[in-house]
Amino acid sequence: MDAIQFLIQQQSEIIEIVLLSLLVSGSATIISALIGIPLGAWIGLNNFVGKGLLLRIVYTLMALPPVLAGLVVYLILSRSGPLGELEWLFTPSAMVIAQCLLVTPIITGLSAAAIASKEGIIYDHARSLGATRMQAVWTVISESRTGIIAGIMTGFGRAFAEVGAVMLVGGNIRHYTRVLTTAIILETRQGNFEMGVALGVILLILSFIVSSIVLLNAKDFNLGEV
Amino acid sequence: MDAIQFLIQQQSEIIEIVLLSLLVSGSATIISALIGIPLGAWIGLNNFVGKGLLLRIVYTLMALPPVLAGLVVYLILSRSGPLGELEWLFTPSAMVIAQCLLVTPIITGLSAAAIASKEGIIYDHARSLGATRMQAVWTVISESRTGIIAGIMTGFGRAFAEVGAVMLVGGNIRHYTRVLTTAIILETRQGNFEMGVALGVILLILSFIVSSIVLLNAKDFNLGEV
Amino acid sequence: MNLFEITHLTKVYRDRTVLSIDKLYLERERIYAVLGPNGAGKSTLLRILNLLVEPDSGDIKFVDGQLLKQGHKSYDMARRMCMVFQRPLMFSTSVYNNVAYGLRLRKLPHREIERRVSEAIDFVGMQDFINYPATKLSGGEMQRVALARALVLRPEVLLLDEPTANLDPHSVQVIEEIVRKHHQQFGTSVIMVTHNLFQAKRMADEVILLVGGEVVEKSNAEDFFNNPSNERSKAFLDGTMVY
Amino acid sequence: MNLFEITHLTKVYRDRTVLSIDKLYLERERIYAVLGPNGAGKSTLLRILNLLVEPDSGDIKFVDGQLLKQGHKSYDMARRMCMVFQRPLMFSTSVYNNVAYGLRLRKLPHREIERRVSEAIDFVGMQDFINYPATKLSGGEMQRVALARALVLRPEVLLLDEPTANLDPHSVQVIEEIVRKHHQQFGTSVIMVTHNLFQAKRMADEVILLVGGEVVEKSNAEDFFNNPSNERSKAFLDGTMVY
Amino acid sequence: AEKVESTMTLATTTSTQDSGLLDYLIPIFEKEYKTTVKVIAVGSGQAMEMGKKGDADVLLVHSRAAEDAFMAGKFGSVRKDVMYNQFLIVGPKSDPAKIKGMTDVKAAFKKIATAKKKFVSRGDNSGTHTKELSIWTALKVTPAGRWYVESGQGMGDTLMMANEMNAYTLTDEATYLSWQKKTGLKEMVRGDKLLLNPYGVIAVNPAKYPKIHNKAAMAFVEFMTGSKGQALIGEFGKEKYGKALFTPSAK
Ligand SMILES: Nc1ncnc2c1ncn2[C@@H]1O[C@H](COP(=O)(O)OP(=O)(O)OP(=O)(O)O)[C@@H](O)[C@H]1O
Ligand SMILES: Nc1ncnc2c1ncn2[C@@H]1O[C@H](COP(=O)(O)OP(=O)(O)OP(=O)(O)O)[C@@H](O)[C@H]1O
Ligand SMILES: [Mg+2]
Ligand SMILES: [Mg+2]
Repeated sequence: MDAIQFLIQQQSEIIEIVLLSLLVSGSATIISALIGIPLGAWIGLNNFVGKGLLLRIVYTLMALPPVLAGLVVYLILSRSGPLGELEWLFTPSAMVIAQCLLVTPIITGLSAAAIASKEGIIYDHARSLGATRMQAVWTVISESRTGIIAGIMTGFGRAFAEVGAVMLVGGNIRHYTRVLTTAIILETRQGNFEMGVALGVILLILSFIVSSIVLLNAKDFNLGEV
Repeated sequence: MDAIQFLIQQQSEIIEIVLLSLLVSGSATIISALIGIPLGAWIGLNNFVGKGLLLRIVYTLMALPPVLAGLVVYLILSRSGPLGELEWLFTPSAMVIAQCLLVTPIITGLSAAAIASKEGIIYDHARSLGATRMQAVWTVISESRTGIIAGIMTGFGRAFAEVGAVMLVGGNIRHYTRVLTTAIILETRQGNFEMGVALGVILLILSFIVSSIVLLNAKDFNLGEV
Repeated sequence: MNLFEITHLTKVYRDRTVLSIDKLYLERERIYAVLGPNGAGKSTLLRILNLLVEPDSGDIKFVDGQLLKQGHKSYDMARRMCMVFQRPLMFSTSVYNNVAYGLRLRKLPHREIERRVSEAIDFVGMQDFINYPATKLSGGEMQRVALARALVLRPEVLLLDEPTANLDPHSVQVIEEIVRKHHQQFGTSVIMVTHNLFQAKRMADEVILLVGGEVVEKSNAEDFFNNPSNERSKAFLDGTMVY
Repeated sequence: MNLFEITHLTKVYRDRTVLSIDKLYLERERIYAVLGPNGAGKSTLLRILNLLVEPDSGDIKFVDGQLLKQGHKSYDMARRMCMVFQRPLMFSTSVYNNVAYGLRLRKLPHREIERRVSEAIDFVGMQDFINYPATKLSGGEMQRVALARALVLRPEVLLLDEPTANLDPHSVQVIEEIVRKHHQQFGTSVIMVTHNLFQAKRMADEVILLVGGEVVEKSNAEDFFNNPSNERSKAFLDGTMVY
Repeated sequence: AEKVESTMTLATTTSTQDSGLLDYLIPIFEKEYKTTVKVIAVGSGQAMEMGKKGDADVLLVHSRAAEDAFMAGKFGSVRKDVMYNQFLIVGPKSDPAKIKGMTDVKAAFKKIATAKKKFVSRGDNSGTHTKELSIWTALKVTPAGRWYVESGQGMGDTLMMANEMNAYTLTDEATYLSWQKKTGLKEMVRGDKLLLNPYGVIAVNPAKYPKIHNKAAMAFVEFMTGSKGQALIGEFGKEKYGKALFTPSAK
């Protein structure tokens, strides 16, 4: 009950945190999808020397620990690092970059698997009806969308739930880089478990809304019919 | 260089940490697969009232923050919690349980998507050749294995890379519940960034080995041919 | 005892009644040809008989028991039949494993499986492809494997959905011969959907003409082809039927 | 100018040479029937002509240019042909969208698309299914949609792989009529694979018999059916060919 | 107040943030100097590493030896004492090693070690951990065995763990007080002068990184060690806990 009262008092700050969370993880997911889906399609559709290695690397990077991703971005964006000039450390941009490192391999790997498991003949049908290479790839992606959407949701879930990377490169600065997960950590560290759980529930509700919107497009689930 | 020297000195402790990491995340992945694949198959193959809601919940739980999962398990296993009697808190068992909470939704959701996007007719073929319901489901799973394997790898990656849950319920106790990710956090907090990165690289190498073994079974990728 | 006793069967897809059979009795140990225009409900009928699709209403008796009664299905009975699909799907493994599939499910001894699978593969002329990945086969080759996969189980009833549509003329003869032999040797009942009137003539004891989901005519093959009792049957045979 | 000039074409799958054509010239504005036993390489030939499969060697001239030369492919030329597959795949959307697919790729005006799609769907008798999900259609219905999807593009060359295998007798006539009309009206060249010898007789100007990946005979349809010049052709026609 | 940069990055240990001290002080500082402070709360070691890399402008930490090394390495331009609080030994109410009320921390440690009663160590090279190790060293005891648990975690988590395990631990008073309700651990030993926990404020050396916001950093050092800041520190916590959590100590 305390937690709920507190949430109401802190409404405006929580809204700020929620919006930043959605912005950071949403941007990271969109950027990663723009990289990962075409890359995954390419891997899924083609056979080439080194494909096995590339896939293994992608799947390996799915297990990239957020802290490590954060650390790498930190060292690059640090004033003493190669891109220190940009002064991006402890900004939302840095958080987006770090999350992209985590999400891109997930979307790439799952898109590749989704496309590889669909009938290989989709591409041929598209080509034979006059599609350019790009258009045919687009058709394949669209026909594999259930798997790809699942990949996007997994990637978003990963970004939205992780804390190691955003904590390190964002710094959990109040009113500026504090997101839901870093706020949860802060509350837990102070022993306010109820608050931690309450914020966690908010996070899950948001994720529920996002997944409801996204799943509308996953046709293979036949959600229309019962 | 320092980091490498240190790693060599600390060899035996690092081996201990590596083995525990593999044991905990490996067990969690296996348990989650045993729950998630049949559940996912069931969702993917059937149309029923509430399927949309169930799917949305599964996809929502993909975004379960590790800290929250950890917190929930903590409160349950705590001496003051309902299962305090077991005295499982701060043991590897507790870590496995917490990671199962994170991994099961991922494997469930991705298995469901993989199975739903395969031709629905696999199940019918199996049945018409005399498969029992279980055998037919198994055939569908086996034919959708590329997507399911991708799901398992994603789940394993999630478990192997996460730190929030194992830190909370395992306690990062040296020689007992310290795993790679909690060790990385420990080093990072001390400012030993190189050590953090070095441990992260070890983690990635292990993940590479695991993905290499697992990917051998993902036939749709046609890794045999070039 | 009849093979099937179908009563009051209906199936609706998206508000269209695609099957509506008031009463249809089929006898045992015969070869039935199911004819009819595209979309008549032929495949749907076979799927319902194999319990792969649930009808909206109707009961079906099968030999000595009730296959389908008020929505309650007996899968044990369905297991006594075997269906070859119109667009057969190959499991993504070798031809051998595809054909062995059903026998493995039945946990037959290894040796027995090997013997019967080889025999069935020889029957359909696919011996050179025994270790070939089945999904890479040509259209006709897939149809042969699909047939072998069913025949190897020696079911009481064979449900064949246009099983020779993609076969070359010689293979059609060979396959027809095999089906006939099975029918004679094991007393297998056969229900085959075909658009090939010559095939129906060659193979069938009885013909069922389905149009728009309804049984328009069911009669002895000879009668059907020589003296169709029904205007629509005549039109179908002349190829002048406009649907 | 010839339609295709194929030279030294070979295709190897898993150490088996499935296609080996030393020289094959096809003329424009004609209907070719490609006959041959299962696995003869018929579908593979069509795929290669449509640049969907890369041969291991061989060049192909197409009308006024080089379709394939030393591995270099001209996709612009391939876009002047259209293929209907043996096992056509429906995109998981409505029948309308399936048929509109190729026109949309070509960015035709909305009106024009609507007009041509409706026309093509009417042609193949699928007007009642215009908004139906295409993946739910019956086997024959899918084949019609696949044909409409190709015809609507009015390609210079139609590559048809057993386009009527799953159609009922009347529909076969209708579809043959449509293809013939297109051929006459737009001068479309047609290469159709078929196992239906009657169809070949009805439709084809020229017949190509492929056996084991090789061209056994290529001749005028009348000659082929009446006086096959070749032992193997004769055997194929008699249905006694053992492969 | 003089004009300073519009933002400033403060790297500090988690205890100052988690105790609420910064939420109380920073707004006052920000208002006075018209600047925005970005507080990054991390481990002491990490905070100092951030200073070394030029990613923080000013540090508020408690790890004296490391702070001196930092200054010796010319990473900082100014270091000043700010305040101190106490370390305490806390433990379960049952007090299995019978140390309650002792004032000699070494003797208490000795008793715990001899009785092999559970003791949770931070094990993370933090200020608290360093302090604990120095006591063991002074005792010439190498703690090891099942009774000695190295948590490798922050103070709050370590307190929770000690509570779950019925173990003793060494903690700073601020964290202990804010977690008291959660843990039920009892104060066992306090008052030894070995148990002082001094905090220092360090302005990062602008010579290394010209982009450092040095004016604001210097202003912060001034503020914290000046009369106003010191008075505020002396007041903090009285309302909530009945006593101040930190004792101002600027010279
Ligand atoms: N799963 C489904 N959902 C919606 N409609 C369906 C489904 N399956 C079949 N239909 C429709 O039901 C009708 C009957 O289909 P069925 O496959 O039984 O026809 P058929 O007689 O086998 O035709 P064909 O000779 O073309 O194979 C068709 O119009 C088809 O579009
Ligand atoms: N992708 C592939 N991988 C391996 N083998 C293949 C592949 N595609 C075709 N083949 C083989 O090449 C041979 C020729 O195949 P093709 O599909 O061209 O035969 P077809 O003449 O069309 O036969 P059908 O009348 O059965 O359709 C067949 O034996 C087939 O198994
Ligand atoms: Mg059918
Ligand atoms: Mg073919």
